[in-house]
Formats: sequence, C-alpha cells, structure tokens
Amino acid sequence: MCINDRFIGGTELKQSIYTVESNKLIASNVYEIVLSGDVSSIVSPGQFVNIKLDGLFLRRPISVADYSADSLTLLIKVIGEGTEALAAMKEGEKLDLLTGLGNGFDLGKGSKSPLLIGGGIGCAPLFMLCKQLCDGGTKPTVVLGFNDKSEIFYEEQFKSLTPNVIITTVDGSGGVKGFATDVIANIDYDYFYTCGPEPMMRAVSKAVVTDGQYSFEERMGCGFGACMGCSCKTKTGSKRICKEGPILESGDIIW
Amino acid sequence: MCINDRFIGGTELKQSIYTVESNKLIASNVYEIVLSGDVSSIVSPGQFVNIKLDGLFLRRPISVADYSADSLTLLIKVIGEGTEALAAMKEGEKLDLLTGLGNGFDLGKGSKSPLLIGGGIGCAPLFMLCKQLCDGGTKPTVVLGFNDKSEIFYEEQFKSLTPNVIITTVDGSGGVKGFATDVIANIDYDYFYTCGPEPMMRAVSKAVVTDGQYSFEERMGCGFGACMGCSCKTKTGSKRICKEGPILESGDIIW
Amino acid sequence: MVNTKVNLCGIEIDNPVIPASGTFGFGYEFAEIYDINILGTFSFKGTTKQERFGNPTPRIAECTAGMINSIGLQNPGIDAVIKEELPKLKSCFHKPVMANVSGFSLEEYAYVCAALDKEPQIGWIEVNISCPNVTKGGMDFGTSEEAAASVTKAVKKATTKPVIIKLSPNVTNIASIASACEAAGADGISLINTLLGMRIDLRTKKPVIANKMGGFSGRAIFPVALRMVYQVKKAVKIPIVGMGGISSARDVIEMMLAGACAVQIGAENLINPFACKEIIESLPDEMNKWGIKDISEIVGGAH
Amino acid sequence: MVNTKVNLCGIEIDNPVIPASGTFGFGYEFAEIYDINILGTFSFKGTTKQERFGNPTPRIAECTAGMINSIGLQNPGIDAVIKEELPKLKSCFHKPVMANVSGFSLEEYAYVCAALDKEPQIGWIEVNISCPNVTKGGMDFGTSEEAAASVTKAVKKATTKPVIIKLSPNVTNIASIASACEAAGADGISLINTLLGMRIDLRTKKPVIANKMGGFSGRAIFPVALRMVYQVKKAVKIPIVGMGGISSARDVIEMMLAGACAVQIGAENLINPFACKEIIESLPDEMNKWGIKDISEIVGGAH
Ligand SMILES: Cc1cc2nc3c(=O)[nH]c(=O)nc-3n(C[C@H](O)[C@H](O)[C@H](O)COP(=O)(O)OP(=O)(O)OC[C@H]3O[C@@H](n4cnc5c(N)ncnc54)[C@H](O)[C@@H]3O)c2cc1C
Ligand SMILES: Cc1cc2nc3c(=O)[nH]c(=O)nc-3n(C[C@H](O)[C@H](O)[C@H](O)COP(=O)(O)OP(=O)(O)OC[C@H]3O[C@@H](n4cnc5c(N)ncnc54)[C@H](O)[C@@H]3O)c2cc1C
Ligand SMILES: Cc1cc2nc3c(=O)[nH]c(=O)nc-3n(C[C@H](O)[C@H](O)[C@H](O)COP(=O)(O)O)c2cc1C
Ligand SMILES: Cc1cc2nc3c(=O)[nH]c(=O)nc-3n(C[C@H](O)[C@H](O)[C@H](O)COP(=O)(O)O)c2cc1C
Ligand code: FES
Ligand code: FES
Repeated sequence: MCINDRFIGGTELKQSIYTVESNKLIASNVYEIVLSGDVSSIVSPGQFVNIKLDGLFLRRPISVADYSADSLTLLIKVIGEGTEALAAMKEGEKLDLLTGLGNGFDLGKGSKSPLLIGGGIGCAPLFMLCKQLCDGGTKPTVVLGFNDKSEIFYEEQFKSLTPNVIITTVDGSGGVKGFATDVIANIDYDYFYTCGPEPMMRAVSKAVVTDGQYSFEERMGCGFGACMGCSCKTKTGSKRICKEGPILESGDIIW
Repeated sequence: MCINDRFIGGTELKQSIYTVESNKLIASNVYEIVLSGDVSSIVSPGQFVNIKLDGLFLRRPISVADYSADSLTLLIKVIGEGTEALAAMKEGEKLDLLTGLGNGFDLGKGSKSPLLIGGGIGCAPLFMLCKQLCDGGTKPTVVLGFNDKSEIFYEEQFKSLTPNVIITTVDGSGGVKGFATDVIANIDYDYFYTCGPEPMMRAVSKAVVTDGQYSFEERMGCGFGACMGCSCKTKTGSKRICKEGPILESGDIIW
Repeated sequence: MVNTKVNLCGIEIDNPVIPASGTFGFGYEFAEIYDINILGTFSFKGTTKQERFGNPTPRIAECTAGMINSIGLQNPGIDAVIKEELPKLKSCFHKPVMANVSGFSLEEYAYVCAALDKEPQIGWIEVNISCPNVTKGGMDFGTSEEAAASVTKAVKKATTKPVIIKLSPNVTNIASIASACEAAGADGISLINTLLGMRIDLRTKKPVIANKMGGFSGRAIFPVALRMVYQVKKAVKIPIVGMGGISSARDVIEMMLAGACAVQIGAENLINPFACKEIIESLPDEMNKWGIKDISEIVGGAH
Repeated sequence: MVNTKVNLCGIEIDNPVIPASGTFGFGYEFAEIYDINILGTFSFKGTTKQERFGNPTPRIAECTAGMINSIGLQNPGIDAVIKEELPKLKSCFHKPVMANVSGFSLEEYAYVCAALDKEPQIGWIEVNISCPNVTKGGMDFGTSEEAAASVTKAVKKATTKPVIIKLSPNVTNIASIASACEAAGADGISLINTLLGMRIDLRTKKPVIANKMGGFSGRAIFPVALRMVYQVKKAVKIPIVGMGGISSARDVIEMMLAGACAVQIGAENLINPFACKEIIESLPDEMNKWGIKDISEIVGGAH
C-alpha cells in the first residue's frame, strides 16, 4: 500500500453483496431499505454506498442513513430508473454495493449545540449523524424541511433521539409552514450540518451565522475517485465530491 | 388482414410468457426444458420458438421437441451465453417466447415407411415429428447419430414410439459404431426427414435414395421473416430459413 | 388529450413513429400481427434497380445491447416491388408509405426514384446513401459532401415526391454532409444508418459475419445517434427523421428534443415485433409524464 | 501453463491488460484496493502542460451499456505530475508506466513529451490526439491525416521513448489516419478513444452534460472498436493497443484476434474497480477454453 494523502477519509473501498431484509414505503415516493452484509467499511455518517443495478451501467450513489454491526439502512427517493428499481426490491433479493465511499461528516469539530438542517431526501444522512452526535452526548437541534405532509419521513425516529426536532413544510400541511431556513434564526447553535437540494443549501449558507458542513451531490462515474467526473472547485483547490466530499466545510465552498 | 402467400406455414406469430415446469440435464451438455403456456401457435413438428434472455439482445431460436395442450418441451445443447442461460433456468422462472415460427415439416408427402435421421441436438425436432407420424399410423425408422455415449438422449422416448430406432456413435461407445449415414444403406424407406449439423446433412444428401426434407439452421435477426438475415438460395429462389424454412425439400436445395 | 401528429415534409402523420427500412419488410408481413395503420408511416426495405440476393450468410451477429447485420440490400428489384409488393401493401395499409431507395450509380438512384414517382401510395422517398453492406457505391455516396450532393440532385430531378436523404454515421463531420444535401435540394434528412461494426467468433477465430463487417444498430448506438441528430439540427432547416437505438416512447421524446420531427425504429422491431405498436400506445402517457401537450412543439427543444 | 506475456514496442509486459487513461487516475488510488503490480502496465490520466480543472459539471451521463464523460482533461499539469504523482506511483508500482499526453498545440505536446522523456519509469508515451472533450486542438488533431502526422513528428522529436498515437473513432477513415501516423514515425497506435455522444434529460429538456456532448464508452462500443482495430491492423505494421468496451477476458481475446497486441480497459474500471484484476486472473482459464497457449500468437488471428 502506498501512502496516499488523497484518501483523507482513510476508509477502505469494499465491494460486496448485500441481502434486502426489508423495503418499506415510508413517505410519498420514499422507501426505507434495510440491507444485511459487510458494513466494516462504513466509518462515518455522511458516507455513501454505490449500488449496481441490473440493466443500468453506472452505479447509483445513496447515503447511508443508518448502520449497525451487520446491517445498513438506505432511504431512497424515486426519481428515475435506478431508484425505481431500488423501490421494487423485495426481501431476500441481493444487491452489489461498493461501500466505504466519501469522507463523511467530521464530528471532531467540537460543538456543544449543533444544528442539523435537512431538505427532503437530504434528511437521510442526517439521521446517522444525529445518532452519533447523541451517542457522543450532545443533543442537536434538527430542522427537517419537506414540500408537504405526504413527504415527511423519519420524524419519530429523529424525535426518539433528540427532543429538538422541527418539521417544516412549504405548504404548511405538516409542522411549521415555510422553508427549513425560515426557522433557523430562532435557534441557538454553534455549528451546523446540512444536506438537501443545492438551492436549499445555498439558502442555508445565507441564513446561518456559524461554520458548518454541507453534503453535496454530483453525477458520478465511479464514486471512488478514479474518473474525475464529480470535481468541484473549492477555495482550497479542486475536490472530488465522491472522495474529498461529499461533505465540504463552509469555509471551503465557492457558492 | 391481407392475403399473404409468403406465410406458407399459415401459422400466427405469438409473443407470450411461459413458466419453466422442469429443467433436466439429460445428456452431456444437453438439457430438457418443459414450459407451460400458450401453445396455440405451434401447429407442426419442425417449427421453432425464439427466446428472449436477460442481457442478450437477439432472441435464441430453439426447435419445439414436443408439445401438448398447454406445455412444450425444448431440448437444448449448451454452446454459448444464451444456451448457458437456458441451462441455468429453474422451475418457476419465466421466459418470453415468440411461437408459431417456421414452416415445420410437411407430413402430407404421403409416405408408408419414412426414415428419420438425426444428428446430435438435431434429433430434437424429430421427436415430435416421429410422434405425429406414429399418431398417423406409420412407424418410421429412426437413426440417431451422436459423437459418443455421453451425448445420447431420448433413446427410450423414441423407442416407446417406434420399434425401429438405431443409435450410432462415432466412437462406438454406444449403439452402432460410425455415422448415422453409415447405416442408411441397409434400411428400407420411401421418404426421409433429417435434422443435424450441415456436414451431416450434406452426407445424408449423398447417402439417401429418395426425396425428403431437411431442417436448416442460420443466424437469425428476427426469426419471423422481417430482416432477411437468414436468407438462403434455393432452386426456387431465395428463401428465409425462419419463414419459408427451416424445413426445405430435397429437390429445392443447392448444396 | 395530447397531440401526437407531426408534419413530415408537407404530409401530416398521426404520430412520429416510423418502422425503419430493412426491419419491417414491405409492411404486410407485420399486418398479420397487428393493424399497421396505427403507424405514422413506415419505410420499406431498401430497393434497388435490380433484384439482389444480398450478402452471403451469416449476416447477423449478436452484440451487447445491439446487433450487426450484413443483409446487403436483399430485395426483389424495383419492378417487382411495384408489381408485387406495393399492391399487397395497398390492401393492408391506407396511408402514404416511405420508399427506401439504394443504388450503385447516380443513374440507378434516379431510375428507381423515377419509377416510384408514379406510385400514388409513395409519400416520401428516403434515399439511402449510407448502407455499409455493399461494396461499390452505397456507403461511399454518404461519406463525402460532393457525392451526397450529387445523389441528392440526381434524385430530385427524377421525382416530385419529397426526398429525404439518409446519412451514414461513419463520417467525421455529419453536419457538413447534411448541409450539402440541403443545399442540393433535399426536403429532409434521416439519420443514422448503422455504425460499421464487427464481431469475431472465438470458436472459429474468424469474423462472425461472412462479409467480415456489418452495420451495428440497436439500443447501444442511441447516444451517437442522438448527438448526430443534435448536430444536424444545428446545421439544417429541413425536417430531420431521427433514428438509432430507439426502443421506447421515452427515447422518442429524447430524440425529438434533439431535433427530430419524426423517428424510426429499427432493430427493436426484430427482437420485439410489437415494438412500434407498444411505443405508439405508450406515447400519450409518456408525454403526459413530461408535461408535453403537443409532440411537435418539442422538436429541437434541447437546443 | 499458458503464456500471457506480450511485447509492446520493445518492452515485454506480463499480460496484455492495461487500464485506460482517465479511468485509473495516477494508479496509486487503485493500489489501495489491490496490488497494481499484477497489471501489464497502465496508462495514466491525460496530462497537459498546464494544470486544468476541466469542464463544468455534470460531466457524466448514463447510457445503455455505457456512459458519457466530459471530464475535459482535468489534471495537475506536467510539472505537478512529475513532482508529485510519479513519486507516489513509484512507491507502489514497479513496472514501466504509460504516460498519456494531450495538448492544444504542437509545442505543448512536444513540451510535455520532452519533460517526460527524462522520467525513468515512463515506458511509453501515449499521445491522445482524440479527446472529444476539449474545444481547441485535441480532437482536431485526430481527425485529419496531416494533423495526426504533424503531432507524431513533433513528439517523436521530443522523446526517445516509444510513442503510441491514440486515435479518435469519430472519423470517416481510421485506417488512413493510422497509416499517416505510422509514416510519420509512430511506434504504435492505440484506439479507440470515446465516440462522441449525447444524452438529454427529460426533466430539464436540456443536455445532461454541461458541455452538451461528451465521450461515449463502455461495453456498448465494443463492435465499433473491434472493427476499427481490425481495419487499422490491415493498414499498419506497428503494434496496436486495442480498447473500447472491453469488460472480460473473452473480450480481450476477441480484440487481440482483431489485431491488438495489448488492450486497455476504460469505463469498466469505474463500475467495477476490480475489473482489471478479475480479467487478468481469468485470462489463463479463458485462453485454455479456446485452446490458446500463447496469447501473443493470436494477435491478428482473425485476418
Ligand atoms: C453522495 C450522494 C448521496 C446520495 N444519497 C441519496 C440518498 O440517500 N437517497 C436518495 O434517494 N438519493 C440520494 N442521492 C441521489 C441519488 O444518487 C439519485 O437520486 C439517483 O442516482 C438517481 O438515479 P435514477 O436512476 O433513479 O435517476 P436517473 O435520472 O435515471 O439517473 C440517471 C443518471 O443520473 C444520476 N443522477 C440523477 N440524479 C442524481 C443526483 N441527484 N445525484 C447524483 N447523481 C444523480 C444517476 O446516478 C444516473 O447516473 C445521493 C447522491 C449522491 C451524489
Ligand atoms: C431453426 C433453429 C432451430 C434450432 N433448434 C435448436 C434446438 O432445438 N436445440 C438447440 O440446442 N439448439 C437449436 N438451435 C441452435 C441454437 O439456436 C443455437 O445453439 C443458439 O442460438 C446458440 O446461442 P448461444 O447464445 O448459446 O451461443 P452464442 O454463440 O453465444 O450465440 C451468438 C449468436 O449466434 C447465434 N447462433 C449461434 N449458433 C447458432 C446456430 N447453430 N444456429 C443459429 N444461430 C446460432 C445465436 O442465436 C446468437 O445470436 C436451433 C437453431 C435454429 C436456427
Ligand atoms: C436488419 C436490418 C436491415 C436494414 N436494412 C436497411 C435498408 O435496406 N435500408 C436502409 O436505409 N437502412 C437499413 N437498415 C438501417 C435501419 O433502417 C436503421 O437506420 C438503423 O438500423 C438504425 O436504427 P436502429 O438502431 O433502431 O436499428 C437496416 C437495419 C437492420 C437492423
Ligand atoms: C472518465 C473517462 C476519462 C477519460 N480520460 C481520458 C484521458 O484523459 N486521455 C485519454 O487518452 N483517454 C481518456 N478516456 C478514454 C479512455 O481511455 C478509452 O479510450 C475509452 O474510454 C474507450 O474505452 P472503454 O470503452 O473501455 O471505456 C477517458 C475515458 C473515460 C470513461
Ligand atoms: S465519481 Fe469518479 S472521481 Fe468522483
Ligand atoms: S431471421 Fe429475420 S428474416 Fe429470418
């Protein structure tokens, strides 16, 4: 093995086969898939897996929403062929995954009252992050923004971790009416973590008053740093969303 | 519908889904697959089906070896990706077939003592032919040629139809030693039907003393007459192996 | 209710879905399995002056997501097409048909087009200057601007029907060839014909196709076809018929966004004889899914 | 025991399997997941005189049996490659490596080659005259005989290492361009680079790729790549490195039968990071299956 400072996450890429333990529709167009298999390469929240699907060439990147000793949970929003195929997976079926991808959130940024801001399916990786923050003894405030009531997921799961969970919906059909960013001003926090559609994160960047971390998406060729398909310009040079990302620190981002 | 003299078989093309009832290895590299489903388009022995397989573009043409009211039997020799996939099919799995393909053997050639000559997997379509001839009251003589004992299949099935079954093997490990064509000279027959590798059928054409019918193979694009991929020059003009064939009459063939 | 009608060189067709030449015979074969009058139109088997048996077999090879063919323009010749095929077609197809024409010299192209000019059921003449499966002429006409223009001029003189020139994708600059055809009077451009491709049989260690190479088509070639239609759309004002790897109503929409005002379906018919029927039937739902009310409005929408 | 060794422009390599440029970084990234010393060699990311960020994103699109990329030659520039990448590589790869070079002028090509000439680990210089993803230079050098020959001459003057010219498939006559390179002094030819392709996003109704078009590669393009290698083999005597859509040991054999003396694997590495390892490990069995004792004996066997 060579010394390679590009592998900043320091995790190892693994390819292995997983079994679908369950697949449930948990909100409008959103599925929760629990897989069993080797999770040894998953080391931090915000990392993702890259999934091979029959008949599709490229793998599909999906965040790890949760994991335990021998299972991992994915939350999937159906938007095209690949996510449709995932939604149709049945208990007992097999999936080929690359794991150990991405840097993951850096929890070592010592914060007493972190704020988590999720938008839509972007709430997925925040769940595992929230869990680990709670395990570490901090109770983060969580703001989860959705378009409408039908799209809300994992409200109870987040609430079972921390009392401070605020749901917003654009049309007011659930939780507070408005955007996730609308409620930030009233919250006390000294650091933040966010994941959601880029327009939302851009709004977050304007609304927040502290440093924090953002989880980005990009179309990927490989997902493990080989193709330069997912490059992004940052203040500290070009970074690969799949490798030096998907989590970038606020100070690094060129909006 | 228009009047179309090219559809000489007069059968209708159908596309439907079949269920694998059983799949057995019956000789070295040869599988017997029984499928249940709509057989209404299969009207004569020597016709074939065209099978769609996951991950392969073109369908694979396979003769109907037998059929009943709601099932059909295929005998398959593994030679490449498609036949490998067929060999791996399990009970309960589904297959997409086009049926009603090819002209089939013409049993109306009024023969009292027909001779059937099969070579290797070419014996497959002769089984249904033999059955229908026997049903019609004639007991054909059947010569089935194989390379060696391990490749012999359907010996008992043919023998249950007619007493006159001669097996030959090239290496003498089963039946009579030699080629199928070696034993023809001693047989009394007034018409013949043959299916096997082209070199064998060419040898048949030299050994026989009467008229008869040959079943040909060709690489196919469609299998139902649309692409001209399988054309063959005959004494009565160009014919499509999938449509005006696969059965050609001896007088028509240009060797 | 969505509108699937499009206008192709002055003739309105019910929908933009056209079975491609060489994969739909002379049409009546398919009339046995469904009512082909649901089609926009169809392009019949490439017709030449003389009868042709075509190339030796094997003429077909399997590829990942596609196939190679080397038919070599097997057809009964223009006289038999007019005397035998067209009357049969008339009994089952009641719309204008697209005649696909090939030749080995300017004279042959002109001869066949002149003969077809008198046939009332012929709506368009699609001139194939791009068949990779014939040795003289054929492909060569499609690989230079001058040759493409000279064929265009020759056939335009021979017929009053709209002339659609079918281009070869095996060229460095497809847009300049399309422009040359437009300048020479073409009424439309159709593309792409097959990509030149090859497979080798590991058992024999020789090419699968008797003629060694052949025309590669099917789903695999869609991104190349789409790109070329997009490039040609930038270069010409005349209507474009887009094809290459289309296998679904989704693909039809994508090809029309690139610039095609109608599309053709080739290899897909061979593996699914009901492909065109299924595509036509699913097109309205697919249009609704993407918020398209009138299919002709999306032509070139991606530019 | 079969023999998988081949000789590529005077350097013997343990097997003919070479990860293709742009899909294997500078090698050491893959050294984390397997011992890359099992490779014949590998071709590193296309390197230019200046550092390049490349094209805007999205740079990647999905296709049936393939993908489109529009990286646009992102690389740290020749100085950083020599100062940073090659020393890292040296610590994990102990064989000659293939340097992949691009430029926007003859001077740039020559500059980069001259700089690499001094690096002992560079075994071959693969000159990319075919990248479809850059606007000036790049692709244009690969689409005419004269330009291809002029690049060849310029780089031959700048280096004593074997020079392999990498051709674009987006041309009418690949054989004549290969011949021009041979005549200009090339030591080998590699092909094919990506086919120019495109996809449109039905949600936005605009091209998926920010740059609109990009390079199409992966399994889908294999028949085109195979045909071009076959054609080039007929035209030149220098060794050919064949690539385009190879995904298995079976494909390696087919490509070598067409005329390649070594092969490269591109897109397949991206969807299966262990692709090259698996191909190398299965090659001896596959050779046995087809009765091949010595892989170098089958080169061009299909002719
Ligand atoms: C690091 C990362 C983490 C993600 N985590 C999740 C998650 O936890 N849950 C979830 O539902 N989705 C997640 N996504 C988005 C998910 O990857 C896409 O929705 C999915 O790839 C779409 O595939 P498709 O075949 O359904 O859509 P199609 O549009 O048919 O896909 C076509 C191509 O575009 C790519 N693509 C389309 N949308 C996106 C996108 N938003 N981001 C990246 N590539 C895209 C696909 O991967 C594929 O290559 C994540 C994306 C990234 C980059
Ligand atoms: C009318 C007809 C009836 C047949 N009946 C039978 C049968 O009952 N049992 C049986 O085992 N085989 C039969 N065959 C042969 C069978 O079609 C081939 O063995 C099969 O297509 C090989 O496919 P593959 O994917 O395993 O081989 P591959 O070599 O991987 O196939 C590659 C391509 O070549 C074609 N091909 C390869 N060999 C042949 C061949 N001999 N004939 C036609 N196409 C071929 C394939 O269909 C495919 O398109 C028949 C062929 C025809 C034309
Ligand atoms: C079997 C076959 C035969 C063909 N014959 C012709 C022909 O006669 N004339 C012609 O212009 N194109 C011919 N083509 C090309 C198709 O019309 C079409 O341009 C090409 O196949 C690309 O479309 P596809 O990918 O949908 O098949 C033929 C294609 C196939 C597959
Ligand atoms: C993501 C990606 C990046 C590439 N970058 C380069 C490059 O920098 N230089 C080059 O010569 N070819 C480049 N190529 C082309 C490949 O080296 C190869 O020629 C092509 O992809 C065909 O092979 P394949 O079908 O196995 O992918 C790139 C290909 C891909 C997929
Ligand atoms: S997706 Fe390949 S480098 Fe990030
Ligand atoms: S296979 Fe298409 S016509 Fe026979």
